[in-house]
Amino acid sequence: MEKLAKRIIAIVIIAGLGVGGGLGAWFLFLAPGAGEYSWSSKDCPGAPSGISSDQIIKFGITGDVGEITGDGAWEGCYLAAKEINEAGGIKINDTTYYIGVTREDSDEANPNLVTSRGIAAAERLVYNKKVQFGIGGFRSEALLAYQEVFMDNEIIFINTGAATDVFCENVRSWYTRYKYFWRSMPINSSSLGEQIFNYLFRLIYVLNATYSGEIANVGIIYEDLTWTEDLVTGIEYYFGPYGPLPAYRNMLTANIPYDVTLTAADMLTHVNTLMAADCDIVIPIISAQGGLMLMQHYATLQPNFLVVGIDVQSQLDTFWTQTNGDCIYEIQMQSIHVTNKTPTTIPFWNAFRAEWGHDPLYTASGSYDALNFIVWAINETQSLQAYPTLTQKMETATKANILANPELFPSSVGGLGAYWPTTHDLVAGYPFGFTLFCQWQANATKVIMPSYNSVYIDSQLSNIGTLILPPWLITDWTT
Amino acid sequence: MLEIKKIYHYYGKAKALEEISLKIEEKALDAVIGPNGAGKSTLLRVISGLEEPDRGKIEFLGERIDKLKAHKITKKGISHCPERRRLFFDMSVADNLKMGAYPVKNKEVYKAMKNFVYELFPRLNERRKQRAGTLSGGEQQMLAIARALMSKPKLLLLDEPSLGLAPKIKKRIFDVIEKIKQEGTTTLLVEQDAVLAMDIAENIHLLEEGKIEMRGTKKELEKEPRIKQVYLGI
Amino acid sequence: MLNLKIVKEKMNEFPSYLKSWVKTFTGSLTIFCLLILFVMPFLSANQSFTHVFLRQFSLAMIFAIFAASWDLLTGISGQISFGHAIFFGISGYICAYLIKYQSFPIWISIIISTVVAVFFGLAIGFPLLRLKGPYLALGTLAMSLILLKLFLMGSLADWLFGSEGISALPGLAATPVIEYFILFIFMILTFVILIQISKSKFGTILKSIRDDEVGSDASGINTTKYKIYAFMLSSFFAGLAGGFYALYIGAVNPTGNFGTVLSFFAILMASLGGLATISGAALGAFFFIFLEYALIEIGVVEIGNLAIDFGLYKFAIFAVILIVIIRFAEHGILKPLLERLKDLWDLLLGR
Amino acid sequence: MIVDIMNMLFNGTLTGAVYALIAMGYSLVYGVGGIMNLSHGAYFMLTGYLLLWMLQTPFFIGLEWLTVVFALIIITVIGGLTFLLLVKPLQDSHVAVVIVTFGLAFLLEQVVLISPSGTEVWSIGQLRLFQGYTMVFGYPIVHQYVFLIVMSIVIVLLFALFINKSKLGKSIRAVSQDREAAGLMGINASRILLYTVMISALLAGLAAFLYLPGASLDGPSMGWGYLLNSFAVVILGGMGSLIGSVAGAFIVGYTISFTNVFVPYGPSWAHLVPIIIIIVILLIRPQGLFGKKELR
Repeated sequence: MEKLAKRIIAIVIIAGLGVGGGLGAWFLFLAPGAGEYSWSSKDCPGAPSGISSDQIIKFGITGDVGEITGDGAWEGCYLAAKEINEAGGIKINDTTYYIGVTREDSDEANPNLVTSRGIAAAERLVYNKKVQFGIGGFRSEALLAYQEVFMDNEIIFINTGAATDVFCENVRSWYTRYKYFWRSMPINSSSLGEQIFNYLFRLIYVLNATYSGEIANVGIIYEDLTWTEDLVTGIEYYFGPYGPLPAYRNMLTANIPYDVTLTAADMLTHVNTLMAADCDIVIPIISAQGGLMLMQHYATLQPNFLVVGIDVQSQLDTFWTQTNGDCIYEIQMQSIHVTNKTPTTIPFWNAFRAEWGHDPLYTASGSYDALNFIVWAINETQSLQAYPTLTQKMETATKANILANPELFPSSVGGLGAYWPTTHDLVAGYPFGFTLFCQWQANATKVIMPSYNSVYIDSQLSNIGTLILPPWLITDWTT
Repeated sequence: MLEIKKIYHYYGKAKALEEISLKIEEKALDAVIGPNGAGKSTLLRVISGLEEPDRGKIEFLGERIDKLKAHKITKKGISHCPERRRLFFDMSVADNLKMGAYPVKNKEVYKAMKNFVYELFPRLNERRKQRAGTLSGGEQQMLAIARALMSKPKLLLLDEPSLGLAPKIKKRIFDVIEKIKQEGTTTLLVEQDAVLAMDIAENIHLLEEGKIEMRGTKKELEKEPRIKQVYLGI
Repeated sequence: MLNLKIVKEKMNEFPSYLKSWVKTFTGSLTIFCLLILFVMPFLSANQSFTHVFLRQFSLAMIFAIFAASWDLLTGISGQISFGHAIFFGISGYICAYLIKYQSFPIWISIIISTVVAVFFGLAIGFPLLRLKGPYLALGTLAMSLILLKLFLMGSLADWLFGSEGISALPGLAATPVIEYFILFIFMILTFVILIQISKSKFGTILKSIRDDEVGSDASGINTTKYKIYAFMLSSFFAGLAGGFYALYIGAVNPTGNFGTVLSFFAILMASLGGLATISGAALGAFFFIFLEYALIEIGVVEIGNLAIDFGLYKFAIFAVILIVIIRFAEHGILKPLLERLKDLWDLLLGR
Repeated sequence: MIVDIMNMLFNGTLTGAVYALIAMGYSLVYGVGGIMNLSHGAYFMLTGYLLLWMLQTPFFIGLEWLTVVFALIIITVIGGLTFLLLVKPLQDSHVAVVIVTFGLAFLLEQVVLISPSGTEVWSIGQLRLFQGYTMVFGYPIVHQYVFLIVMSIVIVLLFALFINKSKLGKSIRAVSQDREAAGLMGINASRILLYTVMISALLAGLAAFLYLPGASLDGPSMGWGYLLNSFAVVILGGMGSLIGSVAGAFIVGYTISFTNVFVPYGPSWAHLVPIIIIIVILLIRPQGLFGKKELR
């Protein structure tokens, strides 16, 4: 009897497992629409409820969920979609469409990068959620892998995070495959180098005029990674002994490439090396924790140099609290700040703050511009066809065309949004995509530094401050 | 005092002890003799809790101890001086003794025991500060016994105290064991050197292939022809 | 050395061996699982199924090969490696380099890169195998970190392609289904070979080295030689997996192919399944990949006012599951799982 | 030149002082229990974040020093729980201990990562005891770091005293030399191991408290780097040897700072140095400088 009961239980369990497995498999793969993402109005911020999935123009955002860069890309897209939907959506051939945004976690900001996660994220967007456009990307090596998924499926993808030149070089060298790839935010590495040099050249000129030639030596400290390589080569050339400007006798006296895993003790060594090398200006090219360490030691040691360069972490508005104010006097480069770079910059800034409660990161403004750029092309062409219609339309957003008829093109927030038709890269240099140099000043304020009429026309920007030199530096330079 | 009832122990599938029963009276000196690999050390390890018996019962002062961990058993008053001495070689002689007295909380008792031990082994007193690893073999054995005594045990388990020692030193060690017995400490001695063991022990147990084959006093066992032949070499 | 007669005999014996194996519980269960895997691609033509779900299964198969190769080295022969990504990464890089810059066909590149991985196994195994236990683990970990840091360095980018690595590689096959079957075949081959090796005399020698190295040495086994064989064999399959992974991703880069996290993937998958079982590696790999997939799929779950984002917390959940499994099933889930299933099956048959 | 030498010496001492504290506990645990505790680096990281979280809590405004006490207590308890819940039941299997402690370190990293301040780098400079610097031979010596070095030496000495003189210390040594014999003396080896793991977590926590206010919280994954360098230190000095880990820490520290200062392109190679040390020492002298042969 007992045996029979046990047997029945066994049959029930095995049957249960079998039926459960079968049902699970059926639901996962075979049921109508299984695995398909059903788009609804909850994916379209600001759109009226009850719209059908066909009415949605689907945007997929790749990025690292929970990390500042990935969240930035998402927040920018979300805001752009919300604004467009609230304004009534897009009319294509008398049908109203709304913008749907969705995101997948590519885990690319993880120091222990697992490339397959980025691939999986892109595949889920493309095959599962059937997105029509892609926006995002941050880590070059991850994006290099998963951009192929979008290219395979002929989906327009706009990169808003990775600065490496190689992406847009692909478009030039293999147009048939990579014509769907664009970059809307970080200015590419080469142009960044150019802008740093331009700014520094003017800054040194002006400072030398005030302090009678005190500024002679330059040092650079940078992460020994591929993205810094081109920048460093440029700086080494311009400030090296065979540079084009020996008249200003700027010398590169310290050149410190470091391993990104450095500790504060290592950074202390480097700061002391920079001091020993008698640097007057130090150019950091840093994306990770090195910037915080540099500024901590800078505040403690009060060395006789000014920090001017790229420090990605210090672009965050929270950097002041993160460093306990140690970042004071740092001049660093950033793409966007609350200033009228273009007429839409300040409204965007305010809308973003209202929506998310913090300042936008560069990936946010880039993805905002990217989405608006695509929507503009859709509106203009009344089509959703990626190639040739949309691509060719977007390729008309060139420098010359925009300067001739600015009103015909979408208004970007990070500078006039012009693109090189051959590389699909952002055109850099005033008034197009250009970088701002900001200084952290007392009481957690970050102001834009004057560029001395070289990089951008100061008088047209609001929020321009004056350069404040650290007191110890003034003492040193005047005596 | 100690009562072992039908203990079985296996290493994996290999049998080490089979149905061992043993009774040790208070203030007695018992010896277990037998050839190499007969299970003598395993028996002591089972008593002191280093191995848990697979079956059977061990009672000490009327209390079951076979499920207890080694450190608990030590605190109950059984001190095991293990095979190959197992000293703390990096520590000084004095520190080794201090570790031996780990369960002793009373400072007076500790001092008394220290004096007692130093009296027993004057050599150790001379080498108090020396590292245990640098002592000679005989001195190390003395230290091992001394360390086992430090916790003022009710029952002392001695495993092969004569192993690897010169005959002269062996003799000295056994003199001490006798002295300890006279002081009133119950002792269970495991020894390969049957001649020496039978000289001092009251009851002798012969352990072969995990079983107790014979037991009795020296006089009784001396009559057995097998003992004579194999263990005493007469 | 190769006795053809014996081989022939073995070949003749094989069908009957297979027959009796299939009749055993594990045999029939294995065949059942393989059948499910085989029919999987035909279940649905849905894009989200073939391009997302099947691809995850392909990934699990690559990792199964990788984890099994680790299990051979650590589980069977007891040589703990924490740097298995060395072989995985070097093979991936060689494969990518040959395809991208030397225009080699895919299959020739995979063969060459696997051979190179074996040479790496030899070159690294030879000096490191003098070490034992945790020291060997640290040695291999250090080796993999050295390679990782060298490949990352911007100043060496001209030779080692820098932090961005090599990208835009062709896929392993034209469609995910073909890719799935290629990997399926290779996974079965790998597991058949590795399980046979672990059961053979060679495997027994490796196990004896694992259990008692001094004893094996004393009984006349040249332990160093066998340990190096194990290293080379293991690096062969790790290299194979590395080559496939490079083509699966379509790109290689230092962190993604040499990262310590990959070595730990192999360790986790193999020990989740069960050390020294080989087939546990497959179970672990599928469990691991499927769990991640499921957590992302579940996404945000709202319980009352509380919204739990499983996608966001997936790694924390992962860590907890890992800790719990290792804590309560030290020897992996394969064996207890099989036992439970067998008990159930026996009950059903009334045994 | 003299400035360069000062730079190398001071920073080497600084790095050495930090690693001495971290590696000492790590080495002790390995020596006493044969336990490879991969979550040791995570203790260091977590202490930093505990301090940060408490400093961000309004309750602790004006009570900054209390945060240190709480953080150290919490980390010691976490160390104890690690042993009791995870390590002790698995002690017989090296691989299982390694994986389970790896899992714990990974979990702690993830917990920090999903916390509100987990994705950014942070300074906890509020906890700096000393401000400013003094010029010595044209080299600025930062007071906070002098404090760290002095405290580290004091802690190392106190710790040596504790291990050599106190009863608990002696029983720790006894267990590390012969676990079974220690059991026969009535020493509860697994309780001693518990204390050892707690002490090691406390030492990692102390290192974090002394060092991080003058450095920074580099993100939740920062623990791995410190763990790796402690490996180098411990292997160099010999597993389980306390003098070894202190000496190893300073050797690694000076090697890193020498590479940083005097080798061209050194800064990008500096952190390869400890790893190369691991390999070289393992191949030449696996037992380390101060290790014993039988430890292998």
